[in-house]
Amino acid sequence: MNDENGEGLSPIVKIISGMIFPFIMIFSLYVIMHGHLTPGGGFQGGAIGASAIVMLIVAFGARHTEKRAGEEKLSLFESIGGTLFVLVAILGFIMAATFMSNFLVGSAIFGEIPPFGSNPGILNTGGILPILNFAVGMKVIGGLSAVVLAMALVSKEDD
Amino acid sequence: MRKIAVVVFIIFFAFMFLAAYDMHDFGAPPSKMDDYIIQNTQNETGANNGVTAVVFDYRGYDTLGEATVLFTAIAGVMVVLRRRGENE
Amino acid sequence: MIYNIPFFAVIILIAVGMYAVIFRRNLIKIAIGITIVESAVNLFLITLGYREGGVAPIYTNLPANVVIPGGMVLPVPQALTLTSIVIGVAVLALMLSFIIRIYQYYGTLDSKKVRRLKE
Amino acid sequence: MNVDWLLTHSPALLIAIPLLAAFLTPVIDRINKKARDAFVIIVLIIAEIIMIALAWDVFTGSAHIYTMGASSPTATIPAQAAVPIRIVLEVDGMSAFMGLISTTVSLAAGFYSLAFVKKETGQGRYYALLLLMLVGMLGMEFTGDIFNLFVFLEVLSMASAALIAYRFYYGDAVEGAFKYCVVSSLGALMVLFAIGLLYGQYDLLNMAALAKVMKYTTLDRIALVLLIAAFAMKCGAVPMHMWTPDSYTVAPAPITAMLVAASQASLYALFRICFSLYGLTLDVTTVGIIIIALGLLSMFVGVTMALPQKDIKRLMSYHAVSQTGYMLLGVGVGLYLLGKPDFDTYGMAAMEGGIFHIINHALYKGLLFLTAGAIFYKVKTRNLNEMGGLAHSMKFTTIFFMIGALAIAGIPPFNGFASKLLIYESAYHVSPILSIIAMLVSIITLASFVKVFHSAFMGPPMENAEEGDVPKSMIIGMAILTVGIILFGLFPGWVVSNIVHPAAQALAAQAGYIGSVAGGA
Amino acid sequence: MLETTGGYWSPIVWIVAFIVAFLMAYIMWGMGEKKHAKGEQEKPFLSGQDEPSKEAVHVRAGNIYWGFTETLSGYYDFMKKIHTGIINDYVLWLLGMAAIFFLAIVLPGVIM
Repeated sequence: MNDENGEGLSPIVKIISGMIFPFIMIFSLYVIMHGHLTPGGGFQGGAIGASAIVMLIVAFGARHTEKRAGEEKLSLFESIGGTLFVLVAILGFIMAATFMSNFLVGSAIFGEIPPFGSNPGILNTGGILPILNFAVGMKVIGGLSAVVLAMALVSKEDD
Repeated sequence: MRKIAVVVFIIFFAFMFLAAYDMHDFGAPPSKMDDYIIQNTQNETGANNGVTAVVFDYRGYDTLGEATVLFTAIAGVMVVLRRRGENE
Repeated sequence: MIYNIPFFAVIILIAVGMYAVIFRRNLIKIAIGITIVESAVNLFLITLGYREGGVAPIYTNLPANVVIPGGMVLPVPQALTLTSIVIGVAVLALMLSFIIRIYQYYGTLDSKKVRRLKE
Repeated sequence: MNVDWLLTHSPALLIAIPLLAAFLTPVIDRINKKARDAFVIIVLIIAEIIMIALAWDVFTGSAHIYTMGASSPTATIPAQAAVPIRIVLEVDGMSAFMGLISTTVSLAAGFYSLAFVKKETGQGRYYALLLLMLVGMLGMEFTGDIFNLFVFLEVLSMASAALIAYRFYYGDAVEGAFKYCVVSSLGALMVLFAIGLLYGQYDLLNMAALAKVMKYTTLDRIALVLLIAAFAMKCGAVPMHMWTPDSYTVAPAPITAMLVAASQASLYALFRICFSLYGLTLDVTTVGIIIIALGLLSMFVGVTMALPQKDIKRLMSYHAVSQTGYMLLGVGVGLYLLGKPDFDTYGMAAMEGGIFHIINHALYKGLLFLTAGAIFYKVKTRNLNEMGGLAHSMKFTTIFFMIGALAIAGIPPFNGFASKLLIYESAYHVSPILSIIAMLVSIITLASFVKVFHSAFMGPPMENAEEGDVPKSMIIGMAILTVGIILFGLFPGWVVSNIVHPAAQALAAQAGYIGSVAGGA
Repeated sequence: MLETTGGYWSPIVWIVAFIVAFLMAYIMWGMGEKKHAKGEQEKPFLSGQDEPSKEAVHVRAGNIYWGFTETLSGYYDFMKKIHTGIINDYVLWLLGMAAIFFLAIVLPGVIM
């Protein structure tokens, strides 16, 4: 029932969670990328993505997950997300007048301005919002899964 | 000791209930700032979603702070749960 | 005022959380109490922004009969709540990792025994 | 990239540079450890330089306004709107003053840490959290938005809690961190609830705009109480001070020095709330008396609890509580007299004394905690009973400790004397008892530092003590603060008129605070 | 030079005065008796007993101010009772102070 490490759940759980893992990740990406159009955004999508990784930790065991993606790697992922956020914010100085200004509105990338009032939603809008959503999504996926992994590994340290 | 605790608890929450009693009517908030945001979110930020516009544009600096809190807490968890004996 | 029932619910929820923090001695229960207070404050922020019969402030596929801006709920409290939820998660994660370490070094979760630092 | 551009954007840059550095530090740590150390120190020095430039500009000119994400930094209110929509940073004299403290103490702590944590693991995150503490303090001090204040309060609390638990293998470090985490997160939740009350009434989050429409209704009073309680707890006022000795004792020494500056950021928030957000609308007599009472209690209980302590850092932590009392007393007297005819004479002097004491305390208490850390570094114990004769081997540390101890006890010519003199004289006009208690506390302070000096540095040398003083980087860290103490002690008149007076003026003149963001008051 | 409400404070003048006082003390010390014997006369006289070693007479930190804490033992016992070190009590103190502030600040507004 257990694998060579003596941890993880039964093979049925492992296979099914492995199968649905990519779908959860795609859903997470969808929520992140449509943050400026529909309910959701970087945090919500990131939490979904992190829960997918947490599912793997539960199904396969912490040690197994650590070999594939250690907590250091996950938190590096988070650092990169945070750096991206601050860099985009700092670009506001150079491209426009102030820190954190939405300098992409009106430009070619994400710069379209939607018609006022109800509309079906255009992906290419929002200025820096989609980029920041993406950065925050990266951060949350990396961060939350790193926390859960660290806690799971520490509780295994004793035995 | 427990009696003092109960008395303090009751006084504190009596005033908190007073706060709830004094609040504006539920469902009819004052909305000077928010009306401006609802009306201008599309042409100023280009986003359809008003909440995301507030989160990342109007109050984007708060979100930066919030992402920082998350980063801080995660760095904190890693520091507290780190293994020792690598450098020494 | 009868219309303020959601606000009263918030205060009751805060009282429940505070009760756990003050009268319970298990450290994990204290953490749970703080999380309850956190949720109560989030609920408070959300109820502040509700407008009667309002829809979410999102223009994607918005129904045609919605009055702008009077027919939408306020967006700022939702953003504040989002911020405060993430902060709550961060606090909880940090607090739980402290509790893990305390249990390792003290062998107990009783707050009356976790007091090497006093006086 | 000229000087004007730098000055205009410096409030945002001061947040952005340490923040970016904090995100990058764990990445650089994976590549090279030496590069990481150099990177952190360079970032801290850059922050210090920008801060001095900004502070100089604010003290000689007017407050800096920075609107996040607007078309121009000074465009606080959009064309069609009547109120500020975006987050506004407002750096007036008081903010710049506090920013100077934060960056200076961080710089000293950064240098000191280089040697102090050399043998530990997880240094990459240690430095990242240290930078985040700086970000949290600066964010709290610069912001003009009340919700933003909460966010950075949480950044500061979380970073501090994590760093207190840095040496978790002592066990009690985690206990101190947990206690700090619980009380500070509950305090922050009280702040958040108060923000909700204010927002629900006025639909505003900008402090200046809120101050303009403040009516001091029952809800405003409740919000005021929650804010005062939370921030007074965070700055360690008796009887909500119990977390202070617990967490200060177990934190690594440079972090303790930072924590002193951090609790002063909370003190700043308390003053900002009372003076700028509520101002004259609040009942200045009642609130003034409450703050004075908190100050007196803190002074007296703090110093009497310090006297019998056996743990050197715990003793100093209680002194930190007691010195916070002086600041509360000074500024409390100012608040008590606000709007009364006496304000221009005694009230202003009291506020200058209280505010001058903030920077003095940050310098000498930071220095004392650093010397305590140096002692711990050498003898590996904090227990005063097991020390002795350290003056034989640690010459620099002894001199630094003496300067710090004389300054905290208010011995002329060091800086502690100047600020205490201002407080004594002006508090005397409100009630002579205030001054008498303040002087008594000063005497007991001297007594307890004589005890520390006697038991740690005097006497025969310890058998198991290592030879020589602490490493150079630790001495540099202590020297930075010592130079500050001596300069501030020798030129108090210049400091008060050029640095402290603008800060006190910024707090007292609420109309100026409102006017620079939300138009005429 | 620091102007205060009651006068002024100038550290430079203070230091000059200090140096002058120090010089005067030094001069007076220099005028003292110069021909005392080294060694034997420097030792303290303890009723003919030998002087104990420095280690034996070094007063440890816990014993300094013993009299002070003993005299105020009532106060210190009360303080020790308050500083329990239990986290629940810390939160209760916070809540209690908030309750007192409520009574002091909010209650007058409600009554009036």
